[in-house]
Amino acid sequence: MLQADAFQRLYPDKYLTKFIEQGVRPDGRPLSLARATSIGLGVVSTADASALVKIGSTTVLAGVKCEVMPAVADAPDEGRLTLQVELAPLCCSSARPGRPSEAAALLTEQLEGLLEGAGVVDRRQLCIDPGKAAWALYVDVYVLDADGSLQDACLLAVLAALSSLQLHAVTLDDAGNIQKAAVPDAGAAAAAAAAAAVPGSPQLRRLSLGCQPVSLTCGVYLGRLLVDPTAEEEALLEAQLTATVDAEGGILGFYKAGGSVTASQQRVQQCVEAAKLRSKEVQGLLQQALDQAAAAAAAAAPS
Amino acid sequence: MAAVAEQTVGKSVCPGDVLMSLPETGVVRIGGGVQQEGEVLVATKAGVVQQAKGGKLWVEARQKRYIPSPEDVVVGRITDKHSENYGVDVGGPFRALLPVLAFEGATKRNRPSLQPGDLVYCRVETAHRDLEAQLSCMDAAGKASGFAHLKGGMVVEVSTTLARSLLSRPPAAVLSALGRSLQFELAVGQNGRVWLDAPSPATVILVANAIQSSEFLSAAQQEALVAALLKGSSAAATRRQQQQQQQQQQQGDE
Amino acid sequence: MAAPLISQGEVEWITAGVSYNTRNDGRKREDFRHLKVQLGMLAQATGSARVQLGETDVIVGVKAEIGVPDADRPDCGRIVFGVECSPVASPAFRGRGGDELSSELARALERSMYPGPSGRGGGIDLSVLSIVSGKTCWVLHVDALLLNIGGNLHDAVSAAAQAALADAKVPKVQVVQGEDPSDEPDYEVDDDPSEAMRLDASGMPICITVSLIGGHCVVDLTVQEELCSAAAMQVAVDASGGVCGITKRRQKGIEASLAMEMIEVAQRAAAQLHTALSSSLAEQQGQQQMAVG
Amino acid sequence: MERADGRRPGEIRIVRCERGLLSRADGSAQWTQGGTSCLASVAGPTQAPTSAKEDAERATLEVVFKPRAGLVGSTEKQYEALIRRSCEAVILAALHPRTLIQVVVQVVSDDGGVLACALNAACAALVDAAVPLRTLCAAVSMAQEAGPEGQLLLDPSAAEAAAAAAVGTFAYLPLLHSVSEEVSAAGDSISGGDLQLLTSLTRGRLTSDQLLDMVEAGRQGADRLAAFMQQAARQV
Amino acid sequence: MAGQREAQSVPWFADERPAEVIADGVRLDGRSLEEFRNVFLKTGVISQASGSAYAEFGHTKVMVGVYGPRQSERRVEYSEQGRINVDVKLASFATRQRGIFGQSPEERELSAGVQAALEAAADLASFPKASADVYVLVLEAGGGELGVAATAAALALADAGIELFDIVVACSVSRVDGCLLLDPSTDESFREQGGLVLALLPTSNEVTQLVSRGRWSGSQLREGLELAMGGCAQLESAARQCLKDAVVAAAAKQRQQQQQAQA
Repeated sequence: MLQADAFQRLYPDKYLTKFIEQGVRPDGRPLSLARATSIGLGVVSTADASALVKIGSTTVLAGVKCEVMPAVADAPDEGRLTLQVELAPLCCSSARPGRPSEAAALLTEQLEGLLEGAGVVDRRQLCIDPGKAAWALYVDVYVLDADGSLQDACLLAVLAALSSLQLHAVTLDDAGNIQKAAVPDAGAAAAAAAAAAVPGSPQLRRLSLGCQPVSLTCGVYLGRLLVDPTAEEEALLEAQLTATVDAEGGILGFYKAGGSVTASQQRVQQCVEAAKLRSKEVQGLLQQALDQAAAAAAAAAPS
Repeated sequence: MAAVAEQTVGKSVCPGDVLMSLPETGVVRIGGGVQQEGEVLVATKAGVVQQAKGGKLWVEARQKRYIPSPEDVVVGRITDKHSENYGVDVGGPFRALLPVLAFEGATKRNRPSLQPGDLVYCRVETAHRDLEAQLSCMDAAGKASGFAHLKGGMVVEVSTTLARSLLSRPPAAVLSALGRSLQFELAVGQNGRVWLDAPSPATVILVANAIQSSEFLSAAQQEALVAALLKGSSAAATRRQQQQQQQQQQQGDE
Repeated sequence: MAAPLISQGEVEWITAGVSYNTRNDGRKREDFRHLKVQLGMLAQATGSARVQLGETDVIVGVKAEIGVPDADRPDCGRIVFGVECSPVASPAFRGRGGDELSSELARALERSMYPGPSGRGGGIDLSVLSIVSGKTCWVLHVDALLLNIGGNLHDAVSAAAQAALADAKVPKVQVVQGEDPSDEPDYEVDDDPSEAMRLDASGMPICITVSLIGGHCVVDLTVQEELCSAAAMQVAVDASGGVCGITKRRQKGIEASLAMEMIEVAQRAAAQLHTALSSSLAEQQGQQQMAVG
Repeated sequence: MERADGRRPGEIRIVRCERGLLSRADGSAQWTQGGTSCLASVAGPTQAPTSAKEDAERATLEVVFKPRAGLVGSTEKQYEALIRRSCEAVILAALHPRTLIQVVVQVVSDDGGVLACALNAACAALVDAAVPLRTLCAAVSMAQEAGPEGQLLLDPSAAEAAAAAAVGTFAYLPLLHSVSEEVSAAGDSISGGDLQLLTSLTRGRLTSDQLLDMVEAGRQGADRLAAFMQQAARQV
Repeated sequence: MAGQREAQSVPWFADERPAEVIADGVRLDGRSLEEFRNVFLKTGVISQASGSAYAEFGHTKVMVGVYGPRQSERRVEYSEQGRINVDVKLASFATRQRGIFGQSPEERELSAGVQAALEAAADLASFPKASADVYVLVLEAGGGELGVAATAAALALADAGIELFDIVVACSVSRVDGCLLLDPSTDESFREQGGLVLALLPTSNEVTQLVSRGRWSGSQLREGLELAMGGCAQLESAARQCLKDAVVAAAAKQRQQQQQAQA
C-alpha cells in the first residue's frame, strides 16, 4: 500500500499511465463514467435558495439572495442576476484568502456566459412593478472542495439553486415600500398556484427557466477520453474539453482552452455525445431532488 | 548529409515549417530556430535557413532579444561589482558574469577596475539555459585579442541579424565603404550592440546612421548610402567652415 | 510588527521581581502608573482627551455628526469607534502595519460599550442621541490616535475614550418641520455651548488588562513586562464593578479558576482607576466652567 | 446569398498584418480583419521579476488583454486565459527556463471577432520576437444565423454576431508545411487532414451537426489565415 | 459589464426577527435553557486539505480546511515556533443581510478569536518556521459562530496531524431577560443583554479564549462561565467521539483495501 502511495507521489504521470493503459482510473472508475453525484436543496436557511452539489469529492455550495432594486431606465420591466464564483481558500492548497483568484474569475465568466447565451433566466420574470422595482438576484457559488471538473459542479449547483428558488409575491405600496402581497382571492390563488406549480403556497412564485444547461468536462490522456476528471488527473491531462448541453440535446457551449494536444472532429463528437448522456442522468437527479424538496415542504406546511 | 539540407538552405521559413527529414545514418547538428519533431526537423522561428561549414543548420531570425550562445562576442554593460565577478548586462534574459580574473594578465593583486555603467567588449565563454552566462575578456588562448574595457564613444542598438552581418567576412559593404573615407573605431557585439568611437562626434553620428540604415539594403545600396551620407556631411562641413570664416570676418570688421 | 526583543535573564529578573511583589519601577502588582488626563485639547472636536499612562500617550477625539439610526434600534443614536496607529508611535505602523492592532483596539472598545437590545444597556444611554425616531440621530465618531507606546495600550485607549466622551458637548438640535409633512424636515443646530448636552459617561466601563507573569496577576504592564507575559485577560469594568466585556489575549491558556481570579483583580483595579479618572475629570471640568464664567 | 458588407458566407474580411511597429518591444504585430484590429507586443524572454512567476523548468507566459476602452472585467480575464493557454501550446517554453515572456494585446478597434483577432496578433508578435514556436496558431470567429435557413458565417462583423443564434471562436494549429518537396508526403502523414482544434469558446445554442459544421468551416478559414500569417512571417 | 451603472439594491425580509425568544422556560426552537442544538461533527470532509472538519450546531454550519504546516506565505521574521494563521469568511448568503465584498470587521474579529483559541492548544514548536493555515468558511451563521468555528478548527488541526496538547472545545452562553441560555441561536443573541464565548482545553481546564459582551455582575458571570464549562464538557465527548470514529473508519477502509489487494 505504502509503496503505491510513494510511487504515486514520485511519478504521478507513470502512475496514471499504468491505470489508463488498463482502461481504468485510479479511483476504480471506467474511463467513460462520471463520479457519483448528489444534489441537496435548501441547505442554507438564510439564503432564499441554496444547493449543495457533490460530484465525487468535488463539493460546491450555491446560494441565492433576493434583494429589491429600483427599476433601471433602459429596461424598466427587468430585474438583475449577479453571479459570482469563489474558490474558498479551504477548497485547495493553491487558493488564498483575499481577492478572487483568476480561476474563480474564469469560472464566473464561463457560467455567466452560459446563463446569458442560453437564456436560462428571463429577467422580465424578476419584475415587481414595471418601471418602479424589481428583484436583484445574487447567486454566490462557493467551491468547498476542488477535486476536478469544477465547472460541471458549479453549473449544476447554480441550476439547482435557481430551479428551487421561489420568489415572494410582493407589491409596492403607495409610499414606495415593498409589502407582502395580500392573500389573493380564490381565483387568483388558483391561477398563481397553477403558474408556480407549487401547491398550497400562493405567496411564492417559482422562476421558470428557459433551459437547463448541464456541462461535462472530459480530459484527453494518451489519446483516450477521461470523463469527469479528478484534480489529480486534471494536473496531468493533455487537454480538457467541456461541452454544455440542454435537456433537448442542444449544445450551449463547447469550451477548450489550449492544451498540449488538439481535438479532432471525432473527439468533439465523442465529447458532445458523452455530455448528452450525462445531461439525461443529471436532469433525473435534479428532478428527484426537487420532488423531494417539494414533498418535504408539503409535509412541513400544515395543510 | 549536407546535401539533404541543401535545397532548404537560404529559404525563408516560419515556425512549423518542415526543413528536412532526419537522415537514416549520420548526424545533423542543429542550432537556434530548429527543433527535431519526430522524424523531421522543423523551424521554430521565422527567418532564413543557414548552414555553417561544419554542417550545422540554423534559422537566422531577425531578433531583438539576445540569447547568449558560446563564442559569441558581445558588448556588455557592467551592472554590479562583486569580489570575484562583475555582473554584466548583455541584453539577454539574465545578467551574465564576468570574472575579475578573466582579463589578460589579471591577478588577485592586479585586477582591472571597472565601475557600474562601464562598457566591455567580451566573449561568451559558457552559456546554458539553466545557468548565468560566463563572459571573458580573453580569447581561448588567454590573450586579450581586442577584448577590453571600452572607453569613450557611444553605443547604438541594432537587430542581432544586422550585428551578425556586420561581423561577417568579408566585411559588410557599409563598413568597408565607411572605412575607406573615415577614421573610426568599432566594436560589434552579436547581442545587437555596436560601440563606436572617432576623433570627431560628427563622424560617430554619421557611422551610426549608416549602420542603422543599412539593414535591409543590398551591397550596392549600402555603398550608395554611405556615399550620400558622406556628401551630405562634407557639404555641411564646408558650409560650417564658410560660416565660421564669415563670422571671423565680421569680428575682424568690427 | 517587529517586536522588541528581551533576553532570558531579563525575563527571569522581572518574573522574580513580580513574585516578590516588587516591579522594576517600584510598583506593586496591582498598582497603576500615574494617569494624566487633559480635556478639550482639540478645539474642533465635540469632545477630546489626551491620556498619558506612564510613557503611553493617547489622544481621543469625539466628533458628533447627524446620521441615520440602525434599523434594529430606531430610537437610539450610534457610537462608532476607530483607532489610528500613527507611524510616530512605531515605525512598524507605516503602511498597513498597524491595521491589525487598530482593529483589535476598536473592536474591544465597541464590545465594552455593547448597548444590548434596548440601546440603554451600555455605558452610554444611546437613546439620548436620538433626534427623530427611525430617521435621524447623532452618530458619535470616537477616534483614538496612538502617539507613544509605553505598554498597556488597551487600558489607556479606553480611559481616554471615556474622558473624551465625558468632555463631549453634543449640540442641541431643533427639528423644523416643513409645511408639507412629507417634506424632509430641516435641522437647526444650536452652536451655543451652554445649551449643549453633556453625556453621562459615569456608567462607562474602563478596560483593565490583567496579565500573568510567573503565575501572578499584574496590571498596567510596561513594554518590557509585556514581553514576559504569555497570557492576559482584558476586562472592561464599570464604576459599580459590573463586567462589561472580556477578551482573552496573548498565546497561552489560563487555568479556569485563575481566570476568575484575574477578573476579580480587574474589578479591584478598576475601582481605583475609576476614582482617579473621575476626580481628574471633575477637577478639569470645574476649571473649564470657571474659565467660561 | 450575400452578407451586409457584400461578402459570401465563407469569406474572411480583408486581412492585414504589420510587424515590428514598436521599437521598445522585443516583438510586435498589428493584426487587422476588416473593422477589427489588435496590436500585440512581446517582451522577453526576460528574467522573471518575482519568484511567483518563475518556473525552474520552462518560461512563464503572461498575457494582458486591454480593451479599447473601459475597465478590465471578467470577460477580459477569460480572453487573457484563452490567449495564454493557446500560446502556451505553441511556445517551446522549455528552451528558456526561469524566464518570463509577456504578451500585451491592445484592442485598436472592435467590429466583431476580437478574441480571434487578438490571438492572431499575439501569435504574429511572438513570431516577430523570434520566440521559438512549435508551429503557428490561427484563430477565427464563426456565427450561426438563427432559423432553419440560417447560414454559417465566417469571420462575422459585430452586427452579424449580435444577430446570430450562436457564435464561436476557434483556434487551430495549421497543418505542418514543408519547404522541401520530398518531405511533403511525410508532413501530410503527420497532420493527416485532422481538425487540430486547439481552443474553442462558443455562446448560444447549436445542434450537434451545426457545431461540427462550424468547427470544420472554421478550420478552412483558419488555414487561409495561417497561410497569410506564414507569408507575413517569411517576409524579412 | 464595464461602464454599466449598477442600481443599488436593498434587502427585503419576509419575516421580522422575533421579539420574545423564551416562553415559560422553553426556547423558540423547543429547547430547554441549558440544551444544545443538534450537534453534528465530522472530520476529513475536504479531499484536497491536509485536514478538515465540518461542524453543524442547528443552523450554524461551518467548514474548516487546514493546509500545512507549510512554508509561510508572507515573509515573516525567523521564529523557532510555527505559526497558526486563521482566516474566517462568512459566505455572502450566510447571514440575514447579504455579506459585503472583502473582509468585514466581524470576520476579522472572528479570525483573531479563533486564532487565539487554537494557539494555546497546538505545539507550535513542532513545526518551526512553518505555518499552518486554517481556513474557515461559515456556510450559515445561525448563532455562536466563534465557538463552533473554534471547535471545528481544532478538529481539523487534529485531522491534519498537527500536534495538539489537547483538543479545543468552545461554546457560547447568552443572558436574555435574566435567563442564561446555552448555545444561543442568532435570534436569541440578538435579544441578549450579555453574551460570552468560552474556549477550553478540557483536560487541563485551561481557558484559551474568553470573550464577553454586555454587562455582567460578578455572580452572573460566574454562573455564565459555569454553564459554558458544563457545555464544553458535553462537547468534549462529542468531539473525542468524532475523532475516534474517524480513526476507526480509516482503519476499516485500510483493512478493506488490503483485503481487496490480496484478493
